[in-house]
Amino acid sequence: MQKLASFEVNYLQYLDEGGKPANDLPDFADDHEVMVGLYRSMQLLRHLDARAVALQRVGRMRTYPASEGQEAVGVGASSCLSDRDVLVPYYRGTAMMLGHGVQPHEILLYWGGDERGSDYQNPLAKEDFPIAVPIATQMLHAAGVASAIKLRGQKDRAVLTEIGEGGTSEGEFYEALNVAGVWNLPMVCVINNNQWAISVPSEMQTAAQTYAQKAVAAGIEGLQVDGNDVIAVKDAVGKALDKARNGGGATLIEAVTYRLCDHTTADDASRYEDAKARAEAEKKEPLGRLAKYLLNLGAVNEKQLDEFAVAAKAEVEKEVKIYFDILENKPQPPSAMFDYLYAELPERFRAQRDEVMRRGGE
Amino acid sequence: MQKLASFEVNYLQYLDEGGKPANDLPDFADDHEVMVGLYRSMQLLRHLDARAVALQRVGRMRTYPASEGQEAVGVGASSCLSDRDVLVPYYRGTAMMLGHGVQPHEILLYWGGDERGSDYQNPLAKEDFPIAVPIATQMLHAAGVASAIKLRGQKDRAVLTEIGEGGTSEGEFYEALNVAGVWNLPMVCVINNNQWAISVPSEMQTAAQTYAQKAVAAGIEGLQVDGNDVIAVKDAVGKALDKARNGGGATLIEAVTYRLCDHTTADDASRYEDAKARAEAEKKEPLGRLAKYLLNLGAVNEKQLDEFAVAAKAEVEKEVKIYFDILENKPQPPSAMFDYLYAELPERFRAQRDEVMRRGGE
Amino acid sequence: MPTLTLIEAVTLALDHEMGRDKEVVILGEDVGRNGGVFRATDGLQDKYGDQRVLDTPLAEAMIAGLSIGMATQGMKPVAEIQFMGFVFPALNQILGAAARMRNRTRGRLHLPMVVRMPYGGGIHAPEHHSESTEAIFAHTPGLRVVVPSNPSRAYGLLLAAIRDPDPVIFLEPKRIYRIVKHEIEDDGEAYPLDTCFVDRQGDDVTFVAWGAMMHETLLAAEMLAKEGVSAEVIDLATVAPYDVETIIESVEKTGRCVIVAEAVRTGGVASDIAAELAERCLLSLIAPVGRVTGYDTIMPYAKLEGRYLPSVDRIADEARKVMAFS
Amino acid sequence: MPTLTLIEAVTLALDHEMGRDKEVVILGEDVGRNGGVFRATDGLQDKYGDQRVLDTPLAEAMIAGLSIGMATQGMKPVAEIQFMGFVFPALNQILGAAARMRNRTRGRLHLPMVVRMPYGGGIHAPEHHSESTEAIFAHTPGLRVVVPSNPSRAYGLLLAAIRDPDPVIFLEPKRIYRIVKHEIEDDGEAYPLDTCFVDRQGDDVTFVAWGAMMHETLLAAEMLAKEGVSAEVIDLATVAPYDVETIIESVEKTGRCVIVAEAVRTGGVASDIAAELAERCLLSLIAPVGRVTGYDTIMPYAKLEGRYLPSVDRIADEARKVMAFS
Ligand SMILES: Cc1ncc(C[n+]2csc(CCOP(=O)(O)OP(=O)(O)O)c2C)c(N)n1
Ligand SMILES: Cc1ncc(C[n+]2csc(CCOP(=O)(O)OP(=O)(O)O)c2C)c(N)n1
Ligand SMILES: [Mg+2]
Ligand SMILES: [Mg+2]
Repeated sequence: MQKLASFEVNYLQYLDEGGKPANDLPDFADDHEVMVGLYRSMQLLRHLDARAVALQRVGRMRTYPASEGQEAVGVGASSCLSDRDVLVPYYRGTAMMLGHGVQPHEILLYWGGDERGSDYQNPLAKEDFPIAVPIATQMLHAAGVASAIKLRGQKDRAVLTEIGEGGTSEGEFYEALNVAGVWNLPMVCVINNNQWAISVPSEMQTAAQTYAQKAVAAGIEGLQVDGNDVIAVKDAVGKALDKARNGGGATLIEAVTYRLCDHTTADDASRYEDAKARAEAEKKEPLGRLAKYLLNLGAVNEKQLDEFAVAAKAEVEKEVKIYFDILENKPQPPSAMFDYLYAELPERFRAQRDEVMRRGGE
Repeated sequence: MQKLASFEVNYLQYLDEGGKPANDLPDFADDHEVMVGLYRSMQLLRHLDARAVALQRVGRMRTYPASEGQEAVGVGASSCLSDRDVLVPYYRGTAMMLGHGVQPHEILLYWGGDERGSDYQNPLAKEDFPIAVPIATQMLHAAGVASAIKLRGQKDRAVLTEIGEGGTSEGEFYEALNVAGVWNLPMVCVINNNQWAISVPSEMQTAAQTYAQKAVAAGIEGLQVDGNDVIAVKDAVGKALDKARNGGGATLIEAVTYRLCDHTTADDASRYEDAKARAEAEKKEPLGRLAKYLLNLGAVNEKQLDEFAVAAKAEVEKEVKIYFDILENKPQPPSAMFDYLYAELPERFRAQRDEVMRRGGE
Repeated sequence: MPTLTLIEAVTLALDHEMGRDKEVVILGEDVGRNGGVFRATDGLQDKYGDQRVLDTPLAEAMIAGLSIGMATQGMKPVAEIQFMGFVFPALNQILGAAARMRNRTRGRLHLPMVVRMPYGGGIHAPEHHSESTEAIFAHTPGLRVVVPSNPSRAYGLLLAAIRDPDPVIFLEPKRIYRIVKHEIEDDGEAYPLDTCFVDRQGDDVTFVAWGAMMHETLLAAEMLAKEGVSAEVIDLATVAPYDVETIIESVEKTGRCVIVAEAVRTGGVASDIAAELAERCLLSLIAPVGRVTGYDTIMPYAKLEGRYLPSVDRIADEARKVMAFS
Repeated sequence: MPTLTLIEAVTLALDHEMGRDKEVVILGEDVGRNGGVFRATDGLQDKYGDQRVLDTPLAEAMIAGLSIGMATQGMKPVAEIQFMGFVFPALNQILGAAARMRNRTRGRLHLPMVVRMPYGGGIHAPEHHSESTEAIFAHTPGLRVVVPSNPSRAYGLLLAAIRDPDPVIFLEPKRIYRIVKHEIEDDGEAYPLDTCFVDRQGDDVTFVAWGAMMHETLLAAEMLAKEGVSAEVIDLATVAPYDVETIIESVEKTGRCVIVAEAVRTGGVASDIAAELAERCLLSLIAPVGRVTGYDTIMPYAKLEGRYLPSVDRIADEARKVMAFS
């Protein structure tokens, strides 16, 4: 037997569980503004999630998937996006969406059952995809957007997409990575490995020791990072996006984290999750870790942290108000179900639209 | 960065292009009977293919996919099958099917447009799958059969399946490998890497340097072999099947060969294939290589080789006769299109069956 | 006799058949430890072990493809697709392979498999969780498509589906998973898969419905009764191949027919029934064949979902319309 | 003016539109170097380069998914699925994503994309190469489904499909790829996607067909003419959303209708047309609505394929039956 090829999968971590540098930090980690910004984004998300879950409990929100414990993944990754880049999120992509200009009340609208939640108003997100509920379908959309960028020879643009570790079992995940490899597409895929696909633990999802190594099948670079370490996530994704923008092709980044919440508000994780595993995971939680780092760095003091929390809550309340206002005072007319189906509604369906309108309110 | 995991892909070859041992040979390579048997199987296939293609040219066969140049892959692999194993072939799986008891006239019937070609009469093939035309679908069937074997705790049984290198781009390929890994299934998948997917060359199919490394994504073993070296194929597949039968799980084996023929009789490779590449590949052709080895080994002499050719032709003619006889003298009644749709034809379709019969001959 | 909801009846049928026949295995996403996101398989892994109730990796084509392979070995896989909106990746296996295996091998291999899926809208679920695309399967020879409309039928029809030697698509109307209860004796009695059920006798108009829509349809029939209109109500139950004879018999009596279905109007199973009537009942029909269906658009999200689904009012209105026709 | 076959007309339309609009790109298996297995894209890669005519890896979901991504960037992908029987892996993308993008983003993103596929039987191709599953797409709001029946329509309808701002499924009846030729001026004139074509005027019975079946249907009409039966023949052309008004107008005149389709009978588009007639034409119908379709079984392999496809005889017989009805 002769050795043909060999591959390595590396792991990147900058901050240990106690928030102490475990490695030489990248430059941005010293930039107080940047680091505080990341912290505040993570905090906003945590508050938004908590509020959305609370709204669901009182019947003012439908099924909602929180990101608790996984904030560093999406916040770190999306902080690397430029206004020319395109985001193709997965359904637990709140962090990335917020990071690319989607407004909290749009996210609430979507999960509240109103299509307008995907009609992003911020120009930053104008070309971004809406949430992909069918698992792994977004991977191919990302590859398609990346193909357009590549074919047009656009520089300085790349596509960022995300998927859960469970989603990597879907064939479309591999199809997208494979074409990203052979067409050398400007695309970065982050795997949010939060250890669970609803009730199915990671070890029942694949025999691969890492999800990062799934890149080997496509001949692209794969890397694992500590997904609770926002510095590692930002560093890896930032470099991968730069590589993509400069013709270097696609990268797969596995961010290892833990889902510190139910799968969605429709789930009850206590049915299948070991309380000890959860307790262990809580120790590695990203927000507290980053707070410790920031305090050590002297970028913030305890009082400021409290102020941030208050500000985040206020911001969320403001957005919740907008959400309520839209639902209550500006509901979609029933005919909306026909008005965006085609550029122009075919004659054939006109009568149905009329009927919907005629029948009026619920 | 810390190294998490590393992987190697190895290459196996026993006979070089001139039929000379390039490595310490496995025991069976000294067994004249075994080796001559392999040669004769490869030769039979080549004659059968040639005859089928000739039949197509005169309108007595429909689209037919020959295996020219790739005979060592399927012949070597299927020679490792026991009567307890299950074969799940792909559409260019003639070699494997013949190797597991499917009769040549059944293969002719199938490609001649008669469903009875998949009603294998040999008990050996009774549980085998029919040819899978939709690319990669067979991979999941193989995993399903392997699951049944595993769940029932059956020892000494495994599943062999095959796919083209182009087929590895389909998502179902990866889905099957992934579940084969995590469920530790008794399954061996051979990739016939014949360099072409119709007109698409391998380098446009994937950026992976080898197809064997696609196993890394599933956490299973992957290996590349010289697919024109029947000894290497048999050795690798034999060991992988043994491993599978003994609870060792799945293996992916890439057999590197070359399609020395059109994709099918409906194709014209000269539109896209470089004549030089073909000429190069012809030098590595498996049948001549094996003949040289057998002559060197003293297992056969030139005269015997000629006799084998005559015998193969005669065997093919006999089968062609059976094929003709069935088509001409025992055609399926038109109602056959209803008779195997359900265990019992639903009342609802009875009238349609009657109509088909009533309308009679073409 | 236990009093059970539709979903509990599903569980009971699964339990019964697993107990009776050791070849029956359950597989799907979250069906094991979690007992399914709707709890259809609750308790079964504890009872039968993780070699008979299998939590799979997340891949629907794989779930269907594995089932095919297992079924050729004589196992009886009962696969769950978590929501019907997620069956699309499995269509290649279901339409392209499962429906054809017996036919293509001239009976050498066959597939005693069931694919269960919660289906339909009305529970304010997120996007892609409310599909009613039974027409895709009904248009595929080689499959059976079955939809229970109440707990007893869920029990009897699911038993029949599992015992059937060919692939059955078993669609569970999730909106009525828990709205009525039936007393069900766990007697292992399967219902036939080749007849529909006449649930209400009437003389003026025939309603045909299935699944959750039976609920609204029966309410509409009651409402009409108060107006002096006597409606016959047929539960199609086996949506493919369906029992057209019972429908025709009824329409020959009533002269009027309204078909009620949640799916998109164009090309739905409702259209096929109407086509059969247009071919075989012309002289009996004294009014146009009405169809009350989901509109020809994408099921709206929660906020407008209620406007999309056929309501008791829409059904009754259509019946009034055909009654008024002359 | 060149005289072209249907497939040559497809090539001409692609060529025309690629020349006119640089956002048009072609992608699929073997479409580039090889010019497609039926040669639909022959010569286009040489002319427009391999950045506009893309040979993809072998994966249909990928082809559809890439097209969606590209289309949101304003490109106009024209994807080829090699045979309709291989579109199943792409249904998740086409039904689940492509059909819905405009709706789910309230118009923010839309998809000017076309998915072309050779479709239908009759060329003695292997298993899985003869499917006619247009009903699946026709049942999916948000899509258009177009089937040309001759070279001129292939040219004009394909131009329209490419220019349409929404996803269009363009099905090419491969059996008639090369059986007739039309003189076609390459004038870039698109045909409308919202009307059917009345190809033969008649008073006694209305035939509705599309694609390859137009061939047999017109022959049947001629045969019937000799028997004194005057048949009107309508080419549906845009199969979804289809122009029901023209059909109804015709049936109100003739009082009889026979719908001809190659697809499986149950749940086909033919059933939907019949259902519309049963609802809107009852008083005009003087005979049952006939359907001549593929049987409710899997398209047989080459040897029996001819027995499956609707023949001129079967079509004429059905017309005779409705003519004789009273
Ligand atoms: C194609 C498809 N199948 C099933 C589902 C139902 N479902 C929603 S989330 C989920 C688990 C996803 O797990 P993972 O990919 O790890 O992402 P996570 O939820 O952990 O972020 C499943 C099975 C779906 N949305 N789409
Ligand atoms: C799902 C599907 N897509 C497309 C095809 C058409 N097709 C038949 S063979 C082939 C190329 C296959 O190449 P490869 O997998 O390398 O196998 P080979 O023919 O070289 O043995 C294609 C595209 C098919 N049969 N199934
Ligand atoms: Mg997860
Ligand atoms: Mg190949």
